[in-house]
Parts: sequence; structure tokens; C-alpha cells
Amino acid sequence: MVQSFQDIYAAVHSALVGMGVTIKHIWKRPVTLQYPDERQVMPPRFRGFVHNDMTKCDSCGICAKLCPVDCIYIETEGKGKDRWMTRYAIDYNKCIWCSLCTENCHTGSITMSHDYDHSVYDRQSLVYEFMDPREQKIPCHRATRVELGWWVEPKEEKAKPAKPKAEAKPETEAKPETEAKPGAGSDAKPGADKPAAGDRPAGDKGEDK
Amino acid sequence: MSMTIPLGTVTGLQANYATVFVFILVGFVFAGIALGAAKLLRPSNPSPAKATTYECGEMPIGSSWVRFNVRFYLVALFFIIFDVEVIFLYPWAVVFKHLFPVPGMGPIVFWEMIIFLAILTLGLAYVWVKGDLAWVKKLAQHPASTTPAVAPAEEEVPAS
Amino acid sequence: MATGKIMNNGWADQDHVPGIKSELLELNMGPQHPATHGVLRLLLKTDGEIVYQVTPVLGYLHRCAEKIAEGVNYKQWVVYTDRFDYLAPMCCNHAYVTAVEKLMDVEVPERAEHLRVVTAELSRIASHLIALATFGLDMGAWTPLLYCFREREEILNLLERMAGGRMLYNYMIPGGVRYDVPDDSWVGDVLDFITMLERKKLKDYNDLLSYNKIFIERTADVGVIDEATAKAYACTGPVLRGSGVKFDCRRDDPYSVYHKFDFEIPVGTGEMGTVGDCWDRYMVRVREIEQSCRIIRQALDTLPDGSYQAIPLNKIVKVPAGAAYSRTESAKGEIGHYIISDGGQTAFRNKVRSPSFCNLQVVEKVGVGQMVSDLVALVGSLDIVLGEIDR
Amino acid sequence: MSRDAKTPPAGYDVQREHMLDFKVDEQLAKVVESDAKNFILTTVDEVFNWAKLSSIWPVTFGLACCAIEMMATSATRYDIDRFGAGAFRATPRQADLMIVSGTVTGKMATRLKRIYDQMPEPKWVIAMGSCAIGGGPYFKYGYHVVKGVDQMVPVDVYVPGCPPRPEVLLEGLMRLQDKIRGRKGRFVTPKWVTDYAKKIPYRK
Amino acid sequence: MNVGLPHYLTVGAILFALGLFAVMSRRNAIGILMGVELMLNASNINFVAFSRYVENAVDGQVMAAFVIVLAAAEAAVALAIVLAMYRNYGTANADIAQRLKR
Amino acid sequence: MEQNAIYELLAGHLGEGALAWHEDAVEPWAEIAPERIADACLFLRDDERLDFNQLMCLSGIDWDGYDENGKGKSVAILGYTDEGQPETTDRTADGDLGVAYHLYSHAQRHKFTLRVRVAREVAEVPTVSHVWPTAAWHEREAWDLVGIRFAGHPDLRRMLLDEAWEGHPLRKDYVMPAMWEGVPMEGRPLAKNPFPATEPATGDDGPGGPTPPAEA
Amino acid sequence: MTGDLIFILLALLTLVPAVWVVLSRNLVHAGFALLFTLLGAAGLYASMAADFLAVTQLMVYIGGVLVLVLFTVMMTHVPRGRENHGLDRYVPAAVFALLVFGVLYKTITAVHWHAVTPEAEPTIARIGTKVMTDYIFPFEYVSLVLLAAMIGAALLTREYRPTDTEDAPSDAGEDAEVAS
Amino acid sequence: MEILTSWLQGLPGFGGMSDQGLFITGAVIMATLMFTVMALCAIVFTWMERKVAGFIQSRYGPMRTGRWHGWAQAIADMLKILGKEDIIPAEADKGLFVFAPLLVLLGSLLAWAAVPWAPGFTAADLDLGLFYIFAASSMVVIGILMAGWSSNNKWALYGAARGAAQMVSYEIPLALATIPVILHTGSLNTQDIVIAQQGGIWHWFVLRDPFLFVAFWMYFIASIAETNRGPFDMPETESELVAGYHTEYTGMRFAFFFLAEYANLFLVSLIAVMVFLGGWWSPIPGLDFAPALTFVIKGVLMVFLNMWVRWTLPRVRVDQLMYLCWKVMIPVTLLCIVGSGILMITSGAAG
Repeated sequence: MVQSFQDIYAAVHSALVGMGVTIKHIWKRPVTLQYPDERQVMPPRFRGFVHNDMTKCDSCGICAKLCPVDCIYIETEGKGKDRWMTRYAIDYNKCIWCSLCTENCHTGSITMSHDYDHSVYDRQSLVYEFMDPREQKIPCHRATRVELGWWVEPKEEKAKPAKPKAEAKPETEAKPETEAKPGAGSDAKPGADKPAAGDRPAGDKGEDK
Repeated sequence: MSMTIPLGTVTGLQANYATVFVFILVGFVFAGIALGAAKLLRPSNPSPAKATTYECGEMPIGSSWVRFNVRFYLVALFFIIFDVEVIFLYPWAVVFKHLFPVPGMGPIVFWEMIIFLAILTLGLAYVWVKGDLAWVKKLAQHPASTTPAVAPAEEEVPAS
Repeated sequence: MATGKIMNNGWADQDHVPGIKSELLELNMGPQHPATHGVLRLLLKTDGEIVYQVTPVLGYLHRCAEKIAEGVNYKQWVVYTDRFDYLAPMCCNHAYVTAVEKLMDVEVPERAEHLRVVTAELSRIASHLIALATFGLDMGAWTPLLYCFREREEILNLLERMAGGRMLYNYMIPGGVRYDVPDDSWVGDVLDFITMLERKKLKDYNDLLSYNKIFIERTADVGVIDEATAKAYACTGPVLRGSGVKFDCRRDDPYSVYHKFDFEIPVGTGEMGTVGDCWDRYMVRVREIEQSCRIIRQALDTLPDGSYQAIPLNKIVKVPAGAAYSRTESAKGEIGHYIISDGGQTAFRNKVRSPSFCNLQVVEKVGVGQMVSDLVALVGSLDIVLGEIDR
Repeated sequence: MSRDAKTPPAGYDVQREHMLDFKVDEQLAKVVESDAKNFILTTVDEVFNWAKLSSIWPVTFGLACCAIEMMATSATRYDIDRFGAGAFRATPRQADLMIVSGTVTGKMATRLKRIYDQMPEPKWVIAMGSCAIGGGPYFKYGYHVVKGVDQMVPVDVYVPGCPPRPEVLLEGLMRLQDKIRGRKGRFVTPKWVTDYAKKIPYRK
Repeated sequence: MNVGLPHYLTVGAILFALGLFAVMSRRNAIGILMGVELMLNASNINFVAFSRYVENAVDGQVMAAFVIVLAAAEAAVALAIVLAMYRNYGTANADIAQRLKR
Repeated sequence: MEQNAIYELLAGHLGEGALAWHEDAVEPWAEIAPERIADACLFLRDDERLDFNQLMCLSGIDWDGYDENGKGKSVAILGYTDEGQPETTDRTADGDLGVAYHLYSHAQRHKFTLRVRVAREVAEVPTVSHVWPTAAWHEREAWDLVGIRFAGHPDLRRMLLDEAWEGHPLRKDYVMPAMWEGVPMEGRPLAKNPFPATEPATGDDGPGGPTPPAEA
Repeated sequence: MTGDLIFILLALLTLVPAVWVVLSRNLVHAGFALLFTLLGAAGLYASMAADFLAVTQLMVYIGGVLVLVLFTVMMTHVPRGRENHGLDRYVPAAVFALLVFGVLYKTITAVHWHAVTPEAEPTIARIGTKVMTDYIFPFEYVSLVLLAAMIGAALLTREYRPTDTEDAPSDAGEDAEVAS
Repeated sequence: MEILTSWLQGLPGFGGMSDQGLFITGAVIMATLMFTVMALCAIVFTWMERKVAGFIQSRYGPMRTGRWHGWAQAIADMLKILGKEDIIPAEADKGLFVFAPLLVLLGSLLAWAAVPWAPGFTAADLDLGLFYIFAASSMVVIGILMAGWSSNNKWALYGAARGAAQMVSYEIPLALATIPVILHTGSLNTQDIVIAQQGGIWHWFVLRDPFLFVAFWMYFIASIAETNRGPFDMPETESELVAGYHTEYTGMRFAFFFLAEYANLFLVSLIAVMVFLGGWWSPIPGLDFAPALTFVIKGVLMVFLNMWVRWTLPRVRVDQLMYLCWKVMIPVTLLCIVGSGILMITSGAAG
């Protein structure tokens, strides 16, 4: 009998404690990131879509070899000095964003961008072709490259991921579309390299700490 | 509180129940309208695969119309006894206030119901003590130890 | 089913149900069912609410990982280990690289080990948070799920800053880790987070779930796995510890630098019911979160300077011929990698002993005689991940 | 669907515009114009399309790693319920959308097909993550992995990632909303990919 | 038509006959029970009809209330009996149960 | 207890059944005659000095093509090509099959490794599922993936793959299926170059090419 | 007029499903048809100003008895094979039922009822008063009947006789053969 | 009803109408009104549920449908459901499958007839009002049982069996908990019950005496169970029974269950307000300028309380649910009746 009254007390008490916890949250500001209007600032190491700077790439093929899922397709034609790259494609049907391909790139051309949200309606669009052989082919051999003015010195440190887009918008300014339209292309990378303090929107920072 | 709108032989008090009757009809009409509208609007593309019974993605094994064991829910059997209790409690509750002041009636009214409740509570206490209310857990813990009460019927009688 | 004889003490074969003659209902719980944590299928034979036989049917997520291990090289396969226990990928990475290093006999820099410990423990916290969340969901409590996910997001953010991936990191490599601490504020942020978790959030979970009377009633004395059963079925991790066995690879078979840290091994005490019931397993996880926080704090406080890679990042890993079995404590339990190398770039055979695989096996025995609701609680408290069961 | 002048319409994300070879001008004009209309004033067809796209109930169909991200999407931080798609139904009978989140194995594929069949029309499928799109990491040696769920069921939107961030799933959901709205914009290779190719100074 | 007592009594009589028919023709014990319920309802209709049209008091209604109560009790016990029968003979078929008993 | 001492105890019990002791390996292991493995396991479990109460892992192995010298010449396994078609080969596998047992004792805190090796044609090993119940699933998995039959196993069905699946995938000569029970297992040739060498592209479908007008 | 219409509707609602109850071969269907019969009967009570009874009918019969009946049907009946009524049953039953009906109908039509149609009044207070006064002993007696019914039902449906000595082994300790 | 009919009489077109015609028109209008309110409930409360759940879980809930905080979300849901295909499984018992949702809807609609919205404004001012409401809503049980059984789906069958057992059992404490109030009012008429609570918050029955206070909470718990909402959502238990009794239902038929659930939720909340919380009376005497509004606001607050509980507590197990009903709530409510009666006698309220 006593036990059952204790049980009832425990049930009521614990339920009230729990309800206290939940009602507390009603008054707090939600931590939700309202995605299309607000975007998270990605940390520098973030791995988005793989990006290859075709001006640097000399189609050594290491990235394709290192890829655990064989999602990088490189095609070349010719031999020796007359070797030209005709295709560089990354198949996002397979890519797993592991960043293994960027590790050994001696030219630093392949990097992980901070771009990550591209849904498509058909699978074929997920094979990103980085070049069009009908427009140009890319020389592979060092001598040819130097001769044609393609040679880029390998960088000492790994290149920072190129950020050809403005993903680093601080969330507080909800950009009206008119403002955003002329938004710069590859030159706009405000805050992307900012250390991680800003990787959450400023608004919901205070809640936990 | 009753109305005095003549409705043939249905008068006064029944008028309210007639309203309820109208509620039934209107309910059906509205449900019909909703279903009809849905019928007009919705696509219909039946296929045998679509009409299969859902069972978490697998094909169901057998029909669900088996002799489903609802003995766990049989506590509901006692419900009916208490349901009956409720229908007597209501008239009592209604007249209690009015009858109690009547000389000589007060104690009768009070104790009558107390006795009634006591007897029924006795029943509750009985099934409680005997463990009939502690249905599933007990069964769940004792399954192996129970021996079959009676051997299964030899001949499988067709479902009657 | 013949296994029933071993597992179920015989009475699963009993086709006659005592009492009212009802038919056993053969019921598929899963593969698409909210309570099976993925694509597990439990083939139940029930008599009303009582489960008479449970047969787990696996393989709905069999992703051929062991075959792939023979096809891709050692470094590439790290990315596949991420996808075993996708709730605690760092722990899986750690298990694998430990095995490779054991074969290669390479000395891992102290800093790398510390970073591995920190990230693995963060991952463990994240995994345990999901375990609490989904267990709560199985019990019908929605809100703890979302709170736990909220805290998990913080961990993911921290790990993302560290490793670049949000959920699957590919962070550890044989001989070290891929990246050093990302920036100066990272260590501080981790410490802030675990302090906040310890002080406030765990209390919230306890208030909301752990000590809720309904929750206790649902989980205490339910799905009891006693010590003998747990050991016989080679249960590991919180399942084993929930049964009162004080065993933890991190302490009892130390790897990495866990021997340096001071932490306790929470075990099930039968506080609310019997030792080894669902509540014990649940609570072991809650307490392990606290212990993980302790480990992280110690590891970060004593984070040594120096290199974090023994083998340069751009070097292909070659492993001398031989075979080694290495086990580490993942969030789910003991994850073992048995690598047979023939001296090449790819493993000759890589068998993964996944904790959930062994833990789940208990269901065949313990699930019998439970109610359907309790079976859900049991499966939830085992905290299985289909990715590593089916591999 | 009507919304404030300040916030962009659901189907359109201002930030995407300079990243994508989206048919910016006329397409965008149409999007903005029709979104500015009050939904009550639009035609019946549009109202129902609006209803469909605003209330996409997914079936709880988690397969693997991506399922956790799907849960994260529905959880606090990303909150798919903001789009009206938070009502995860356990039974396919009441669901509109199947998010194939994770690796589809041979054994699961038939079950997946069955569950898809059991969903009432109109219904949609999002293939989430590399595995569901095309076998992903299990393409080469995955003897038990279906290389793309579109071989089993028709897929409306492919969400790349391994696993995709919750934002990407939300983005995929918005693409699906576009599709329901009847504005199937064509999102192809991001502009930065082609941009760099165009920068190349030499023509052979 | 002015609805009055005979009409209600007729309805009651038809219901009673139907219940009787069910009791006699059904083999399943529950079917028989349903027939009994029909008959009880028929009698209740009569009680209420008489109480209203003849007596103009509520005694008939009180009686009917008691009948309902007892019907409920009867249903509980009868169904328990059916279950017990089912448990012991494996069928709810009254005939077969009777045969098995011998 | 020392590994050598364990082996001595075991060898003392098994006699002929203990075939070899590889002490110098990274992880010392004992080779046991396949028919004595259940006996050995029972002994290891029940002997109080050993008390191996946990079977950590049981692995089935296909030793086909294994080069003992450690030169990394193992056979390449077959997969799918970029076009998604299964690769095939003329090579027939002929190596042995094997099983490895990793044991642990909670009480004594020691580990031990046993291995057995059977000919490919025999492919049968006694079960140890009566010794450690946990072995039941491991053995089913080994049967499923490597195709080693475990004699005396109470329920030797496939574990991960479907009952109707053909072949044992972890064998080195396994050819991946193109189709299984109506489910296509092969991939689609998305990898092919969309830019034909000769004719100019229409720009209709080529990713990265000009964007076609959006459908309404 | 309206009253007549309502009466006819209610009588039909009572009788047509009743026929279904009697004839349906699927007992579950019969159970659900019974719902309408009971509903119709409740309507008839209401039309006769017996509101308390009507509501009681709803509550006890529909909410209670019927649920129990359906439970029992679900537990004992499988609608796989059709129930095999035979003419051997139908004919005598029909004849007898018709006979009874004939007698009843003859009585109804033969007797000239001195019927009154008084104003309808709320009944619950009157019923309550009656129960508390005139019917006090039947009322208490009913409670005893209910007690007996409860105990009887409990006894009959009891699965096993729980005895104090029966302390089943828990899950622990039963696995002697598998424990190492 | 009288208000409505007399108002109708005043309208130009209705002046010459017969009493019967007026009555029927009034009843139809009333029924339509109640049906609309029901549908509105479902729409408003689904939205509210999602928002409350959202904020409790520190997220937003619907945000993008409609202008402000996704207010049009529930409308979109309803419209979408209207356009969903209707599937009747091949194995199902078609007749019962089709009819079950109607029955559930009807049971719920019938109970609405006796809700006292404002002084004199009740659709059917039944003398037995409260009793009638409980009786009418007991039809829902049959509907659920029918739905579950006819689907020929195992999960649905479980849901139906659990749901029926639960709902019939909880009818007892639900009804018993109101009896102390009936003792005080001496009438079952819903109008009378509300009128008896006139005069400020201290005259509300919930605060009249301690037994009534306990009875109120007993009623509240029982009402949660009666409406199958968490923590007592046994018939639907998503993590166990997929979707319980409506697993196989699609489109509009599912919407009926949905509608009935929220209508019932609001109904039991309104009854709680009516019986215990002073109905349309405002807490401060003399401020009763908008009785119907006060009534509805109180009802919505009760609904909020219900949701708050739902999103906080874990679900009980089916046997614990029964345990709670039989071993806690019925004894306690019986105690409340006796205790309240004794208090009444001693305090002289009975005389």
C-alpha cells in the first residue's frame, strides 16, 4: 500500500519534473537553422564537392588512382610531349567526399570546395565534366606546359580550397534577392576562412553556454 | 429545458433527440460530401501490388484473421460490470442532492449507494487479490511453468 | 527452427499455447519498422501480446564491406570503416587503424593518440546520445530524441571542424591522424561543450527520461540479460556492462593511450530492477557519457606537442605479411578487426567482428516470452546499428 | 504561395543563382511572379499543387548512414517540419514521399519496391546519398548492392552526398517542391566547374 | 399513421422472433448470444412502450434498466463461458461442444 | 598465462590434433586439425587454468592465392567494371579454406588464436556453437560468405544473403551477379564520355554543356 | 408526420440489421450489424421519451456488450470457411419463430390498448428516485448479481490457477546448458 | 437551439415556416456548425500540435506554408489528403473497412451535440447531457475495432484490440470522475452544470473541495487515455505497431480518423472545462462578456496541457495502462465520490 502510494508520488513528481524541462524550452529561442534563409558557415576543412582547377591539373592520374570508389574519370590522348587531357570528370554517383584525392595532388589543383547542395533531377547530371574537349584540350607533359605557358609551380603548402561562391553569408542579414543577385562569383569568400567560432549562426549561440 | 415544438407524436423532450438524429444524418451527408469530393479529386491507379497488405515491406505470412489471442485484453470484461455501476451512479448522483434533505431519506440514499459501491468494490478487490488484473506480466513471466490445461482438441473442428 | 532449441529453452517450439487456444501470429517486424533501428527484420511468432519466438533476419544492409576490403588498399578502406557504425565512425576508424598498426608495428605519435582518443570519445558521446534518443523514441518519448540530436549536432560541428566531414570523417590513418587540431579555439570549444553537457544536458535527459517513472516502469525488469548469458553470447560494450560485468577494453585490454587516463567503468547495478535490464543498459550509456567527458578533458589537458603522423599522408601503406586480430572498444562494444595481410597494398582478408552483430544475437534468447512492447525496448536498449551487423 | 517580399520563395534560393547554370532570367521571373500571387487567388490546380508541395509526408524509411542524416534533418537543428514535411509516417499508406536514405541492397530492393507500391498516388521518391543514387562506394565490389535505386523505382530528385548534409536534403526537398509546382528547373553542373574550364587560355 | 403502442409492440415482436430464430438456428455460441441480446432488446422495447403508453410511469423503464444491467452481466458471464468452452473443447460451436462433452 | 603455456596445455590435451604452433607471428596461433577443433574449444573453455569463456571472433578465410612469402601477390578479386558489368576471369581457385578462432578469457585475461584449414572440396569443420552460443551466428556468416559448412550446427542457414543466393562471395573466385531475382545488380554505364570524338554535341544532355530550356 | 417518419426510420434501422444479424454467415459482420440494431433500439427508446434508457443502451450495449462480443468473436472465430447453415436448422427455426411472431402479433392486434400519450418528461430524476425508494432491494440485489457475474467471469476466464508455490524460474539460471 | 430557432424565425425568409420546418432547419444548421467546428479543430489543432511540439523541442515547426509561422500548414495537409489516392487492400473486409472511419467520425460528432457553448446555446440541450456525451463517444470504440479488424493487417489488429480494451476501460474512470460534480449540481444537463459554477474561480468545481480537485486530475488522465494520445497512445504506438488500427487507411478515410482524434481531443477538453473549470464563466466574476470565447479559450488551454503532456512523457506499456486504470484510477475516483459526498453532507451543501 505504502509502496503504491510512493509509486504514485514518484510518477507524478517525475512527470512534473519532465514537464518542467519541456516548458522551459518553449520560452527559449529554437536552435533551428532556417536553412534556405540562413546558412551555416563551413569550417575551413569542410569537404564539399570536389573541385579541380583545370589550369593547374596535369592529369597525372593520382587522384583517380587514390579514389577508393573510382569516381574520377581521366582520359588522355597521345603520348609523351603530345599527351593531352581530353576528359576530367567526377562522378558524384559514387563520390564519397573522403578527400583522399586531394591529399596527394602535387599541383594542388584538386581541392574540396565548400559547395555542397546541388540536388538534381537526373543521374547523368551528377557526372561533373570539368572540361569540354571540343573547346580545348589540356597539355599534360611538363615541357609542353611550360612551353604553352601552362606551368604552375607546385605549391609548398596545400592550397586552400577554392571557394568560388559565397556560402559564408552571416545569417543575420537576410539578403533580399535584389541585393544578392549581383553577388560576386569566385571572389566572394567572406568569412569562409574565419575560424570556427562563427560556424554556428550567431543567434543560437547563447542558448547552451 | 425541453422544447415545445410539435413534431407529430415526438414532442418536447424528444425534440432534442431528434436533433441528435439530425446530427447523424448530417454527419453522414458531410462525410459523403468529403468522400465524394475526394473521389473527384484523387487519382486512381489501382494495381495488385498496391492492394497488398502492408507488413513492414515483407509479404504477410498468413492472414491476420486468426484466432487472435485477446485474453490480455479480457480485463475489459470487468469493465462492463463497472459500466453498469456507472449507469446507476448517475441517477443516484442526480437525485442525491434533492432526496437527501427529504426527511428520512438522507441516510437511506447515502448508505444505499455506499453499500452498492462496497459490494462492487468487493468484486474489484477480489479480482485484484486473485491476480486477475495483473494479467500480462504474470503470464509473461510464467509461461514455461504453466502446463496446458487441456490437450488440444484432436480433430480440428471447422470454424463455426 | 532448430536454433530455438538451444536459445529458447525449448518452449518456443511449443505450438500449443496454454489456456485459450489461439493461433500464433507470424509477424514481420521490419525491415521497414520504426523500432528496428534500420532494416533489421524480426520474424516474430506471437500469441497476442506475448512473443513466443524471435528470429532476426539480417542482411538487408549487407554492403559487402569485407569483399571490398580485399579490393581496396589499407588507406582507402578507412572510409569504409566509417560506414560500419555510422553513429560512431571515429571509433571504427580507431579500431581499424589499430589493427593495421599492430601488423605494421609502427609507433604512433603521442599527439595523434591523444587526438584519436578525443575524437573517438566525442564520437562515442554522439553515438550514445543517439542511443538514448532512439531508445526514448522506442519508449514513445519524442522530445528527448530531439534534445539529444541537438547536442549531437554540436559534436558533429566540432568534429567537422576537425576532420572536414559532418558525419563520416575518414580522419584516422594508419600511423596517425589526418589533421591536427584545426584552430586555437577548438580545444576550448570541446571543453566548453563537454562541460555544458555534463552540467546541464545530462540533467535534462535524466529529468526527462532516465528517472521518469513511466520510463522506469517500461524498462526496469524488462529484457533482462544476466551475466552468464551476456558472456556466453559474447556481448560487449554497454550490453555486457549493463549486465554487471565490469569489463571494458579501454581498461582491461588497453590500446592507444587509454591507460593514461583515469576513468570509471559504469556497470549495471539493478538500481531500478534487476541487473541487466533495459534500464541498466540505458543508464550505463548515460554514465559512459560522463566518463567520456572525463577522458576527453584529461586527453586535452595533457595534449602533447609534436607530430601527429608517423607515416606521411601521401605514402601508400604497405603492411608486412601476417595476421593480427585487434580489438577496441567502440560505442556499441568491442569491435575487432582480423586482418590477414600478404604483404601487399590490400588486405588479403579482413574480417570485422562487430559488436552489434554479437549483441543482437541475444534477442533470440531473451526476447522470448516478452511482450511485443518489451521486445521493442529490448532491441532499443541493445543499441544496434545495422551498418555493422550486416556490414 | 505567397510570402513576404523580403524572403525568397521556397523554390528559389538567391545564393544559388550565381553558382548554377539555372535558367536564371525567365525561369526566375516566372518563379517569383507566381509565388507572389496569393494562393487563394490562384486556380484550383495550383491550390492543390500548393497543398501537395506544402505537405509532403515522408515515410520513415531509413536504410543506412543517410537515415541518421535524415533524422538529423527532421531534428532540432534543421527541422524539416518547417517545410511541412515533418510528419514522418511509419506506414506507407499515409505517406507521399519516400526518402531512400542509404544503401539499397539486393535483399532490400524488393521490399523497397513493395513499400513504394503500397504508397498511394501521388507519390515521390528522393534518392538520398551516393549509395541510393548510384551504388556509391559500393559500386565496384558491391555484389549485393543495387547500383542506383532508380533501377527499382522512379526517382524524382537525387541528393548527392555521402551522406548529404541535412541542408542538402532540404534543398532536395525544395527541388521536389519545384517539380510538384510544375517548374522543373534544370540544375546542372555548378558554374564554378565550367567557369574554370573556360578560363583556360589555350585552344587547340 | 399515428404511431402508438401497437407499432412499438410490433417492432418488439419482430425483433423477438428474429432473436428466437437466431437462437435456434445458430450453432456458434456467440451467435446464440447475439440472438439472446436481440430478444432482450425486444422485451425492453415492450417494457418501455408499456411504461410510456399505458402506465405513464417510469417503472417500466426501471425494469428495462435492470434488464440491460442483467443482460450486461449475462453477457460477461456468457462470454466467459464461451471462452471456457473454447478453451476446453477448442470450439465455440455449441453443438460440437455438447458432443465432445459426452 | 603465456601463449606458449596455453599451447602446451592444449597440445597436451589434443596430442596429434595440434598440428603446429606459430610462435613468431605477430599474433601467435595454433593450427589445429579440423576434426578436433570442437574438442579443443571445449577444452579451452572448460579447463580452469584457461577458462576461455569468450569467443571474440570466428572468421572464415579463403586461402586461395595467398603468398606465404609476403610479397603481396594475392589474386585480384573480381568486381564490376566502370560500365557496371561483372568482371570475369578464367582462373579457377584451388586454395584451402580456413577458419580462425580468437578466444578470450574474462577471468584470466588472456587471448588465444586457433586456426584450422580444410581442403576446398571438403569445406567442412565441426561446429563450436555448442561451446559458445555466439559462434552460431559467426558460423552461419562464414557459411554464407565463405562457404564453409559447419557440421553439427543446429541451424546452418545463410546469414546475410538470401537463401536463394548463388555462390559464396568471399571466395576469391566469386563472380559478381548481374541480376538476382529480378533485381539488377549491375550498374549503369554513366561513366562513359559524353563528348563524342567526332560529331559535335547537341548540348542536350551533356552535363556542363549548354542548358536546355526548362520544361514547364 | 415527422414523428412517423422518424419511427419508420428507426424501426427499419432496428429490424433490417437484425435480419442481417440473424442471417449473416460471418459472425463479425453479425456483430457489427448488431450495432445498428442496438442503435435503432436506442432511437426507439428516445422516441418514447425514455432518454435515460436510450443513453444507457448506447453506453452499456454498444460501448460494452458489443465490444465484448466482438472480442470474443475475434478470439474464437476465423472467417475463413463460411459457417454452414443448413436448411435442417433454418426451417424449424423459421417455423417456430414465425409461430411465435404470429401469436404475438395476434395479441397485439387483438387487444385494444388503452393507450395514453402523455407529455414527455425528463426521466432520470424519476428513475433515480424510484431506484432509491421503490426498487431499493432490486437495486442492491443487482449489485450482488454483478458481483457474482464479476467473480464468475474472473473464474471462468482465468488462465491458470496461480498458486503461491508457483514461482516460475526467471530468465536467469535457465540457460545452464548454454552458459559457459 | 431555442436561440437559433427564434433567431431563424426573425429572419425574413423563415417567418412563415412551420415549426417543424424551423426545427429541422435549425437542427441542420446546428449540425453543420458542429461539423465545421470539428473540422476546424482538426485543422487548428494539428497546426498547434506541430508548433507546440516544435517549440518544446526547441525547433520551429511549420514555418513556410502560408505567411506567418506556417499557419496554412494544416489546410495544406487537409487539401493534400483530399487528393490522395484511396486504397482498399485486397485482403480487407471491404464493407467494414469503408464504414469504420464513418462510425468513428459519427461517434465523435454525436458527442458534440451536447456541448454548452454559451448560456442557452447547446445543439441538443439534453437533460442527460453529460451521460449522453460519454455514451455517444463510446461508439468510437466500435469504429476502431472495426477498422482494425477489417484491415486484415496484423498491426491494425493489435492496435484495434489494444485500443478497444483501453478505451472501454478508461470510460469508467472518465465517467466516475464526473460523478462528484453531479452530486453537487444534481443535474446532468450540461447547461446546468456550468450555471452551477457561477461566481468566480472559487466556485469552479475543481477548487470546491480536495476530492473534486483529485477528480479533475483523474478525469484529465482518463481523457488522455480515452482520446488515445500519448503517453497512452496504445492503439497507434508508432514505435511498436507502425500506425496501429489505421495502418492501412489512406487519404480521406485516414483523415476521418485524424479528424475524430482531434475533435475528441477538443471535446474532452471542453468537457473538462465545462465540468470542472467553470465552463464559460470567466475567473473573475462579472467579466463574462464573451462566454463562448471564454469557453473555447479554456478548452484550448486544456488542449495545450494535453499536448504538453504528450510531448513530455514516454509511453506506458499496455498492461501498465490497464494497471493504472484498474488499480489506481477506479479506486481513487470511487474514493472521490464517497469523499465528496461526505463533505457535501457535512458542509450542508446537500441540504
